[in-house]
Amino acid sequence: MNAGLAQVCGALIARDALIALRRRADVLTTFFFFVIVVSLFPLGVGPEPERLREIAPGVVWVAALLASMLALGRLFAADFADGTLEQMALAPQPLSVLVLTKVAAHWLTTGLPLVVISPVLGLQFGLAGDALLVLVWSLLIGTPVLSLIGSVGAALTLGVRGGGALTALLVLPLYIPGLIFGAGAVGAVQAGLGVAGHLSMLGAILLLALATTPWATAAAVRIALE
Amino acid sequence: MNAGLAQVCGALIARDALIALRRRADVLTTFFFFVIVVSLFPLGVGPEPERLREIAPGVVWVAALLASMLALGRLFAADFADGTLEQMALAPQPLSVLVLTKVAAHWLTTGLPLVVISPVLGLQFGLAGDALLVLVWSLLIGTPVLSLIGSVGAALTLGVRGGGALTALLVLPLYIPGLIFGAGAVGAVQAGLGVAGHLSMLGAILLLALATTPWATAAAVRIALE
Amino acid sequence: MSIWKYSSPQVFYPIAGSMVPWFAGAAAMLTVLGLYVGFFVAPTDFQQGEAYRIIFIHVPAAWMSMFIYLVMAFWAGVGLAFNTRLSSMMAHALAPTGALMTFIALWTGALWGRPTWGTYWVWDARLTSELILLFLYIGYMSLAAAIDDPRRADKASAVLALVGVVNIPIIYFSVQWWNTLHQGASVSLTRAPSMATTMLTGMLIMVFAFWMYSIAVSLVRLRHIILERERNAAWVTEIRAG
Amino acid sequence: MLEAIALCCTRGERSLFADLSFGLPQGIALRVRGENGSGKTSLLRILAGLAPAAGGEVRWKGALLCDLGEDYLSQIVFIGHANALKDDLSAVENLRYGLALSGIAVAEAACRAALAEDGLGRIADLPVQWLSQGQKRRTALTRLAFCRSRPLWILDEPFSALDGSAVSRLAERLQRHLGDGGMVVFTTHQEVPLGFVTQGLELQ
Amino acid sequence: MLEAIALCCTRGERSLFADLSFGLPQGIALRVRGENGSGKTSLLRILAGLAPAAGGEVRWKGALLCDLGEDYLSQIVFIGHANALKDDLSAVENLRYGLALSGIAVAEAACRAALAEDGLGRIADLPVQWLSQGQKRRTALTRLAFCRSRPLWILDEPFSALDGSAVSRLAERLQRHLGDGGMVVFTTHQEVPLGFVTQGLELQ
Ligand code: HEM
Ligand SMILES: Nc1ncnc2c1ncn2[C@@H]1O[C@H](COP(=O)(O)OP(=O)(O)OP(=O)(O)O)[C@@H](O)[C@H]1O
Ligand SMILES: Nc1ncnc2c1ncn2[C@@H]1O[C@H](COP(=O)(O)OP(=O)(O)OP(=O)(O)O)[C@@H](O)[C@H]1O
Ligand SMILES: [Mg+2]
Ligand SMILES: [Mg+2]
Repeated sequence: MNAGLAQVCGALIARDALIALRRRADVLTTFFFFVIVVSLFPLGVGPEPERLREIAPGVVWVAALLASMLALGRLFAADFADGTLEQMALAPQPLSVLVLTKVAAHWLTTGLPLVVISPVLGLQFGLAGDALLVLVWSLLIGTPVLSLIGSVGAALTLGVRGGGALTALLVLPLYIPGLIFGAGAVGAVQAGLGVAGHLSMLGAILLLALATTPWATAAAVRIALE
Repeated sequence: MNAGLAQVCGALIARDALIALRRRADVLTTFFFFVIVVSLFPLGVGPEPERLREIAPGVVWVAALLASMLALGRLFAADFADGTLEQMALAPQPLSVLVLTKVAAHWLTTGLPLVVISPVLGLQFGLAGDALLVLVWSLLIGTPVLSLIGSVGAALTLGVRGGGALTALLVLPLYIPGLIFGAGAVGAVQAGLGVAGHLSMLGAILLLALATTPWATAAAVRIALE
Repeated sequence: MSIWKYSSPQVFYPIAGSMVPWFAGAAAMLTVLGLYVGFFVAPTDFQQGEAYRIIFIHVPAAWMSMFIYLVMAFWAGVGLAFNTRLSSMMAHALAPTGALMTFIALWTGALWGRPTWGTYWVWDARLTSELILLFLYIGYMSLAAAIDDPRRADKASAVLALVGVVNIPIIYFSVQWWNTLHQGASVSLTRAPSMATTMLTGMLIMVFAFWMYSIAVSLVRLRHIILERERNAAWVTEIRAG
Repeated sequence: MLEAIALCCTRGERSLFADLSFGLPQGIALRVRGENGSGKTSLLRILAGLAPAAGGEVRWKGALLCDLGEDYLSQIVFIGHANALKDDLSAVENLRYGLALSGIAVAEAACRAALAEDGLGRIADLPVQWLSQGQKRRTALTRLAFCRSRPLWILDEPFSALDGSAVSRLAERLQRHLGDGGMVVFTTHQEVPLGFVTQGLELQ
Repeated sequence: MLEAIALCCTRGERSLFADLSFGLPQGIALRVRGENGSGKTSLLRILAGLAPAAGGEVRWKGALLCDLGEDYLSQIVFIGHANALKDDLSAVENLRYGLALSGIAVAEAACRAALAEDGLGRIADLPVQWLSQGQKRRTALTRLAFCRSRPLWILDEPFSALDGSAVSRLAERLQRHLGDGGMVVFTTHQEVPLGFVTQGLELQ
C-alpha cells in the first residue's frame, strides 16, 4: 500500500495536470498573455518591417520571460494557502524531488505552449526560417530555466503580501543571462553568425539550474511553512 | 456616530495607504518591476542607441502597462479572500464610489511612481528633453486609465484561480487604445509633429473610463460575491 | 566554543564598538591620501584629460560592489546553515553599503561615460550586469523588509543571497560573453592596460579606503540591528538604562 | 421586523430548501440548525442580501430588501465564516477601519478599550497574521461592541474556534443585544450555553 | 513512543511555553488544552516537525525527529486548521491525490466507499469549492480511514464545523485507532462526547 517515490511524483503530476485541465482558462491565459504582449509591440513601436525584424528576438524572449513569470503565481501560492504545501512537506519523500516534479508539471502547462506558438509569432515579425528554428530551440532550452529559477522566487515570497510583484523583482534579474543567450542566439543567426555557442551556454545554465534550484526552492518552502 | 460618504472614503484611502506603508516592499516592487522590464529590452534587442531611441516610447509604455497590470492583483484579491470585500458590499454607501476610492488609492501607490521615474528611463534610452516631457504627460494621463480599466478585469476574475493571468488576458486588449495614443504622442514629438491630438484623445479616454468603469467594477464585485 | 562565543550578539556588540573608530580612522586617512595622489600626483591623461580621474572613485566602488556581495552571501549562508543570529545580522548590515557601492559605480561610470563615450548610458555588458547587481541588492533588502518575522526574514533572504551569487561571475565575465553577441566595445577593459603606475597606486589606495569605510559603516549598522533585534534582552535594557 | 416568505434556494441542480417562511420579531434570536451542507450559510447570505434567493422574498419592516438597498444595509451586521481581517494590519487598525467601512466612525482609543474588554489587550497591536485562529475570530467579533445601534445581527458559526471564556462573553453580548430589542440570526454546531431562549429553524 | 523534553516555543518576543515535557505511550490520546493563543497549534506543528522548537527536543521511539526525518514522517498524519483541499478537484480526487502525496496509494473505488461511509456519498463528485464548511472539513478528515497503519495522528481542531453525527463518527474512529495501539494528539475547544479517556495537557 505504501507508494514509492516514482508513484508519488506520478500522482503529483497527474494531480496538477488534472487541475490545469479543470482550469483550462489558466493555461490558456499564460499562453494568450504571451501572444498579446508580443503583439502589443508593433502597436507601440510602429510597423516598419525592418525594425520589427531587428527587435523580434528580444521582444519574443522578453514576452516569454514575463509570461512564465506571471505564471509563477500559480506554482505554490494556492497550495500554500489551502495547506497542500504543508502536506507536501510532511510527505515521506525528499521535498526537493517533489518540488522539482511540481516545477516540471508547471513547465508542461505554461512553458511548453509558449515554445509551440513561438514560430507563429516569429513569422508575424518576419523572421526567416533558420531564425525561427533557432528561436524555438532557444525557448525550448530556455523556458525550463525560467520555471526553475522562478520556483525559487515563488517559494521565497510565499505568504508575503505583494508576492507577485516581489517575485518579479527577485527573479527577473536572474532571468537575464537566459535572456541574453536566448535572444542572442536568434540575433546571431540573423547576423549570419554561428549559434552553437549561445545554445550550449543556455544548456549549461539549464544544467546548473537543474542541479541547484530544487534545493533552494525546497529550503525556501520549509522556511515559509515554519 | 454614523459616518458620511466622505468620511468612509477617507477611511478607505487611509486604510489602503496604511497597508501600502506596511508593505513598502509592495509599492516599491511594482516600481522596480517597471524599471527592470524597461531595462530588459536593450538586453534582448541590442544596444544600438539609434534603434533604442526609436523603440523607447513603445517599450516604456508597454512596461507601464504590464507593471500596472501586475499590480492589479493587489486591488481586490486580498480583500476578497479575507472577506473585506463582502463587508464593502454590505457598507451602506454606494459600492461604485467605494470602488472608485480604492482605485484612486491604488493609482497613488502604483501608477504615480511609474510616472515619476519615467524620465530617468527615457534618458537611458537617450530620449531628448521634449520627448521626455511628453512621455511624462502621456503617462500621467494614461496610468489612471490603466488602473480604472484594470479594476474591471480584476473584479471580474475574483475567485478565479490564476486570476492574475486571466486578468491580464481581459484587460490588455482594453489597454491598447491608451497604448497607441500614449506611445504615439511620444513618437509624434520625436518625429517633430504636434502632440495635442494624441494627448487630448488620451484625456477623452480617461474621462470615459472615469464615467463608466466604477459601475462596471461594482457590478463585477457583486457578482463575485453572490 | 572559543570562536563560537563571538557569534553571540551580546559578546560581539562591544567588540564591534571598539573596532569602529580604527576602521573609520583608517578609511579617512586613506581617502585623503588616495585623493591627494589621484588629483595632484597622478599625471593628466593624454587621451582624456582630467575626466579620467573619476577612476579613483569608480573602480574601487565597482570592485567593492562585487566583493561586498560575496561577503554578504557568505554570512547569510552561515546564518542559514548554523542558525547563528549574528551572521544573519551581519549580512543585513552589509547589504545597504553594497547597494551604495553599486550605485556609486553606476553613477560615476555614467558621469565618466559622458566625456568618453558621449553618452551617459550604453547597454554594455558590464554596465548592465552591474545594474543587475543593484537589482539583486534591492531584491535582497525588499525581501527582508517584506517579511515581518525576523527569523524567517533572515532565512529567506539568505537563500536569495546565495542564489544571487551566480551573478558575480556573470558580472566579471559578461564582457566576453557580450562581445560574442554584439560588438559593443567595453571601455573598462580596453583602458585597463594603459594605466600609469601612479594611477594604479592611487586607485589601490582608494580601494583600501573604500574597504575600510565599508567595514566601519557595516559595523555601526550591525550595532543598530543588534540593539533593535535584542531589545528585550536583559543586557540591552541595561545598556539603554546606563 | 424580518420576514422570509416562501424562500427557495437551489445550488447547481440541488435544491437546498424550498418555500421556507418565518418571521423574526424584536428581541428574539433565531438559531438556524441543520447538518453540514443543509443550507444554513446560504440562507444567512440571502438574508444579508449578499446572494439572491431562487424564489420567495425577504422583507424588512414590510419592505422588500431589493427596494430598501442601503437603508437595509445600515440596519444589519453580517459576520460570515471569513473574518474580514487584513493580515498586515494590527487588530486595532482592523477593527477601526472595518467599522469605518460599514459607516461607523470610532476613535482608536475606543477600539483599544473594546479589544481589551474582550481579552485581546496584549495582542491588539500585532499584525493579525500572527494571531491564532481564535484570536482572529475574536477580533472579528469585537466589532459587535460598536454595532448595538444596528438591530439585526447575522452571524455564521460565531462560536467556532473560540475558547470557553470567549464563548460565554459572546453569549452575554448577544443576550444584551436581544435585551435592547435587537435581533440575532445565527448558526452553530456546538452546544454552547446561551443565556437566552432561541427560536429554532431546522433545515434538512 | 513520543516524547517531548523541555520544549520551548517563542513567537516574536513572546514565549508561548517553556520547558514543556511529556511522554505519550501507545493507545493513549493526548488532548492539548488552553485558551486562544496559548500555543496549541504551535506545539502541534513542532510535534509534526513542521516548525523547529526554540529549545528542547522531540523524540520518537527514543530517536530525535531531526535525525529520523522521513522515517518519522511515514509514521504520522497531520491535519491542521487548513484542509489541504483543492477547490477545483472533487472530494474523491482530493482524497485520492492527497493520500498519494503522503505515500499511500489507494484505488478510486476505495476512496468513494470511504467518503460514502462518512456520509459524503452524494457530494463525492462535486468540486470542493462548492461544498459547505463542514463538508470540506469532513472530506479532509476522511483520509484518516486509510492511515490506520500510521501510529501517530496529530489533529488541530478536528471537530470544528462538524455537525453532531460527524462528531460522533470521528470520535469513534479515534477510539478505534487508539484500540489498535495508535496515538492521537489533538486540540478542541468544544465539549465533544469522546468515547475514550484522554490524557490532558494544559497550556497557559
Ligand atoms: C555606468 C557605467 C559603468 C559601470 C556600471 C561600470 C562598471 C565597472 C565595473 C563593475 C568595474 C569593475 C570590474 C573589473 O574591474 O573588471 C569597472 C572597472 C573599470 N571601469 Fe567601469 N563602468 C562604467 C563606466 C565606465 C567608463 C565610462 C569608463 C571609462 C571610460 C570605465 C572604466 C573602467 C576602468 C578603467 C575600470 C578598471 C578595469 C580594471 O582595471 O579591472 N567604466 N567598471
Ligand atoms: N453547484 C452545486 N451543485 C450542487 N450542490 C451544491 C452546489 N453548490 C453548493 N452545493 C451544496 O450546497 C450546500 C451549501 O450549503 P451551505 O454552505 O449553506 O451549508 P451549511 O448549512 O452552511 O453547512 P455547514 O454547517 O457545513 O456550514 C452544500 O451541501 C453543497 O454541497
Ligand atoms: N511574532 C509574534 N509576536 C508575538 N506574538 C506572536 C507572534 N506570532 C505569534 N504570536 C502569538 O503566538 C500565539 C500563536 O498561538 P497558536 O496559534 O499556537 O494558538 P492556539 O493555541 O492554536 O490558539 P487557538 O486556540 O486560537 O487556535 C498567539 O498568541 C499569537 O498572538
Ligand atoms: Mg456554513
Ligand atoms: Mg490553533
